[in-house]
Amino acid sequence: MKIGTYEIYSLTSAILFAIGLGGVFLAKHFLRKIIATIIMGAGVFLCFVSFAKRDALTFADPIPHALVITGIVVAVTAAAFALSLARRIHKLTGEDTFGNEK
Amino acid sequence: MLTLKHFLSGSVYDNIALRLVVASFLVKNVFSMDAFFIIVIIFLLLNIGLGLIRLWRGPSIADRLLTTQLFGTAGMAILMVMAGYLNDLTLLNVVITFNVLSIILVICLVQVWKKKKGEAP
Amino acid sequence: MKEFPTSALPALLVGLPMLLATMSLFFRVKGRALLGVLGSFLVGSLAFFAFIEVAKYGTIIHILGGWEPPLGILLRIDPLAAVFIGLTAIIGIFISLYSWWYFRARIASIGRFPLFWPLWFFLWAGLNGLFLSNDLFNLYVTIEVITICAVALAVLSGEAKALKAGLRYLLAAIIGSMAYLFGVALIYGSTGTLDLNLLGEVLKPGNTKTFALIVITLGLLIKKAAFPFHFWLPPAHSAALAPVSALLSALVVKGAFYMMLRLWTEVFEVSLTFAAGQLIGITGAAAVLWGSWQALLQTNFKLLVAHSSVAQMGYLLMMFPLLIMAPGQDADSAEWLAPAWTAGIFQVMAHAFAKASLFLSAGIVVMALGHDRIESLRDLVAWMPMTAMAIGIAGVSLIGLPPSGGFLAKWMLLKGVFLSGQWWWAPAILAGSLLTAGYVFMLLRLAFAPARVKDPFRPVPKILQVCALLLALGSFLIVIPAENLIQFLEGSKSFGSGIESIMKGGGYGNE
Amino acid sequence: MDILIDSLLAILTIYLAFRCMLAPKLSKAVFVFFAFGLMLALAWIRLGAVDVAIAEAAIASGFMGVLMLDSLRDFSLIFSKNQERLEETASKIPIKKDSYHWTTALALGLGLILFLLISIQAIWEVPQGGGLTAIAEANLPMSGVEHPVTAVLLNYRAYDTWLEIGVILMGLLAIFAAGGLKQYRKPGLAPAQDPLLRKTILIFTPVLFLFGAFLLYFGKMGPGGAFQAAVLWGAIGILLHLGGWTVFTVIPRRMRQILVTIGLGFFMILGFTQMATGGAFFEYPPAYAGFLILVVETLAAISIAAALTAIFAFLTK
Amino acid sequence: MMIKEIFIVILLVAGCFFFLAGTLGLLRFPDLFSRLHALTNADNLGLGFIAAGIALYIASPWATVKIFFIWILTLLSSATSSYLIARFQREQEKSKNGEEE
Repeated sequence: MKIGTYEIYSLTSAILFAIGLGGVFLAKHFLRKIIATIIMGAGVFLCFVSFAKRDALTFADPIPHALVITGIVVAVTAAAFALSLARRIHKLTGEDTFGNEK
Repeated sequence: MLTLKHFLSGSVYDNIALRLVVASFLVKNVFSMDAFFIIVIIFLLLNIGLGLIRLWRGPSIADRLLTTQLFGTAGMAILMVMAGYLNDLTLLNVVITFNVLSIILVICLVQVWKKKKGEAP
Repeated sequence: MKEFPTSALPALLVGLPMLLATMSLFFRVKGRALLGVLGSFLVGSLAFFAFIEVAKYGTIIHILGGWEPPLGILLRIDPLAAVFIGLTAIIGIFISLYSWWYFRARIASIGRFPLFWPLWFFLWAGLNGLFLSNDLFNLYVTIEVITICAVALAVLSGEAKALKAGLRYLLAAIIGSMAYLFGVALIYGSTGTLDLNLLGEVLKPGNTKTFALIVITLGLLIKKAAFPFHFWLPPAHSAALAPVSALLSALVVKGAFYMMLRLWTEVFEVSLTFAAGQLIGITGAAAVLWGSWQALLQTNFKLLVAHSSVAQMGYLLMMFPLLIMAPGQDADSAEWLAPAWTAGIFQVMAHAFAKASLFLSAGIVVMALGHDRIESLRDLVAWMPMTAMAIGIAGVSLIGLPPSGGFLAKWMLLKGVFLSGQWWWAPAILAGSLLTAGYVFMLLRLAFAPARVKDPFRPVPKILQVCALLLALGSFLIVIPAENLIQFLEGSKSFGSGIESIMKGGGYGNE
Repeated sequence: MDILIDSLLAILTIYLAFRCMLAPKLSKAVFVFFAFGLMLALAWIRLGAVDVAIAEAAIASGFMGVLMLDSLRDFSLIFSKNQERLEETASKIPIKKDSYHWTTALALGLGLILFLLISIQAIWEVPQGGGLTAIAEANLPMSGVEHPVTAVLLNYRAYDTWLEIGVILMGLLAIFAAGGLKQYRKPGLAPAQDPLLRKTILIFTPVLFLFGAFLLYFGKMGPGGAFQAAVLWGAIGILLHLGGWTVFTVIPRRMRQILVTIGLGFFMILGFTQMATGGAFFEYPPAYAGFLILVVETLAAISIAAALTAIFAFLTK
Repeated sequence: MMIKEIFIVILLVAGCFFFLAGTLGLLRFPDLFSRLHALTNADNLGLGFIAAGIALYIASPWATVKIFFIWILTLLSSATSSYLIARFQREQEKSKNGEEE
């Protein structure tokens, strides 16, 4: 079993995804849930790019890089929207968690 | 003890020349620039790890922000060393990106967090 | 892909709504509404035209940028996609018309509804993009477009309740799309392509593929509010404005279902086991029972309808176990595949029409009464006979009484269930219908009951009621061209195809 | 030896993500998140993804950082119920700790660990797919640019990029929808009193602009491009807003609309024009491909920058 | 070649030393202002040394210009930011809202 850059980062990506997933479900505060989604996204993107590193010929596979840039933009937009919703809720009701409704 | 005799006989030169040869052998074959760069990078990463303690302790928001400034600077240093290590000049663009944006968090803190009581949000 | 005719239609189907949405930003409130209604007819006629072209030539493709897959992206409109696009267009036109009058009636109270039009057209572009897409990553981008627009529309009322529901919806959707993207990453890593057609050929069974299938399916199940993940749907759909609820319930959740159908039948065929199908079926059955039961307990009209959505989406999931052959069965000779597919497609259409109609009717009720408590529906027949009729007709279709589209769907599902020998789904289907009948008749009983205290009904524009009624009728009218529609759908590669279980013949791993 | 850096970086990244989720105080979580962003940028470099690293650096320490810091401030205030008025600075009030009954936590934790193990096994066994490097490289001369990532973003998969530019516009509209448009017209932050602060902002504005323009142009042959430039240009708007120059609210409405939509609109119109002349959507005539891509990138960067500024300007109200 | 490498090594080691000094200062000093002082000075010096070393190693005029630019910019931004942070902290302490949480 060879351990190289690809192996390390692909394992990291799985762990980050799991941490983010756990965070979204377990964290209560809105802001932390949103951060958790970003961490989840980071895991996914790391997974993509580590494959690009593995399959590199003369240069690393550009497709995952491009996909990840697109993905980061989309994820950040979604996160910004979620932040705005959370802040608006906080402003209107003073709540910063979903409470016991879930 | 060195005396004139030694100098005249030339043995000391031999000795120094030998030392130089040994040193250059070591530099060429045992010491490599890449390994040195890696050590520097790891050192700086550990530096960041040490800084985390302050991030954790706080106590004020300004302390935490200061620590992130340290991270930014150390990150830039790491990126520069990596640019040397990987021989990739485009990494300098990443450094500049960090660089020009490092101030924005501070200004944000100063401007947003200073809103006083009673001021409309 | 060379053998299919190329046309600009697929690109226009995404581009036109996008253009209209961008253009509408430059208009003020009234101009936007006008542009919206006209634009909906424009997009609708384009969709109709695409439908005809597909009927004539079969699958039509568009190679974006002239770059063939796997490097580039390909848009493909096959009969299945055409049906979904057509459905979106019909319901979109009615909802646009409804919204025009709805917002005109409410414009004085709150001033941020102008955002409805651009967001709705962006949503339309996203939906069309999803139905046309033939690329795993592009599907991710389109579902994100749909998610952001859908949540934005859901929080349009700006009330705290809607915002909270919207945030929960958004977070659930982000989890779903991230899980989906994780699967996409693994698939790209193991095959080096994202194109669905190519993937169907090169994807080898193995642990990676199974895991990718699991995360993708889980992500999509979260997005389409399948049973254990349905928590976000009822609050989000019930707290939104009426036309938005209709859009979310009728079209948005169908997007994830369409994706799942596509991916299961075209990409993951060789990774699926019989048990996987059964598991999906169980979640579907649970959704049917739980959703219907919850709907029966609700005291608010919109919440009732939203819970009913959970249940009706469950029926769609019950189609999946039928598609997967049990060990020893042969997909080529399985006669229950056609009924199962018919059931799925007609359930989508019937539910879209009926649910849109119900939510629009709920909007009318809210507009007339100021609230949507069910006991206030008393004497609805006398006050708003058309709305009462719309609720009745849509409800009948939801129950599945003949000759509605819902009946056709459920009948075909039952037929498929018995033909395949998986009789254990039948009780769930029937119980779901009974429970649905329970809440629909509860509504109708109240509508016909004489009012104890006369609640002041405010007058509601007739055209709103007409829209709701026409949509309700739509859920019946789809039965008329059923034969032709099935014939048309058979031109699609995936329609009527089954998935052979990998248990058969020692599995594909040896190949 | 490389493996030492990689494993240290990976451990730090995971540790930071973990601490971020478990930090008892929200402010810790946010700052740990910033550090996480830095580590991630370093990880991108290690993986050879310089474009992604620039994007991550720009986002983590630029856009997202500012939004997070701003939101952190918001969440540590208390607003009276149903009133958009600030009651008091609630820095003394502890933020509720996330606590769960131990059975729930155990079950969820075990589930997560199981999921993690399965996913690690799946990732470990991902067969060599080969990727698309060879095809991307072979078609590079026809794409109009020399940098493969830019070629993918703006040519091979231009459709995705177009939708992505649209997503940012939709995000802006969505944030308007969430907040209510009326708020937009309120005055912004107080103008900066400190002369040094004003000077700094004014010095950094041209620097950001020039470096953004450089990245935009450099995207043709190396890491950089529209999105990275857009975040830098967006940072100009954010900085100016922080200093009290509410640029985005001052410029006329029509201008705002044009700024925000021009990237999406031009890209789309270009595509339609190509279709009208018999090409495919987003197909560039080969002779002008390089030039057209540069124009599209510039306009997209302007739009994205304007949208990011608007998002920030709107959120800090 | 060798002389150059020795110089690079010396410069980088010096840079690392200053970074360590800065971090230790950040950890050990009692209040924000002294931490600010220690960190900003030491880090800038450290970055300067490392930048010089790398510029020497890369030895391309364009890169040298860039690195110099980076360093100047860092000096500028860290000077400003330390001033801003210090002033912010003083104001916070004045208005007794300083202690967070």
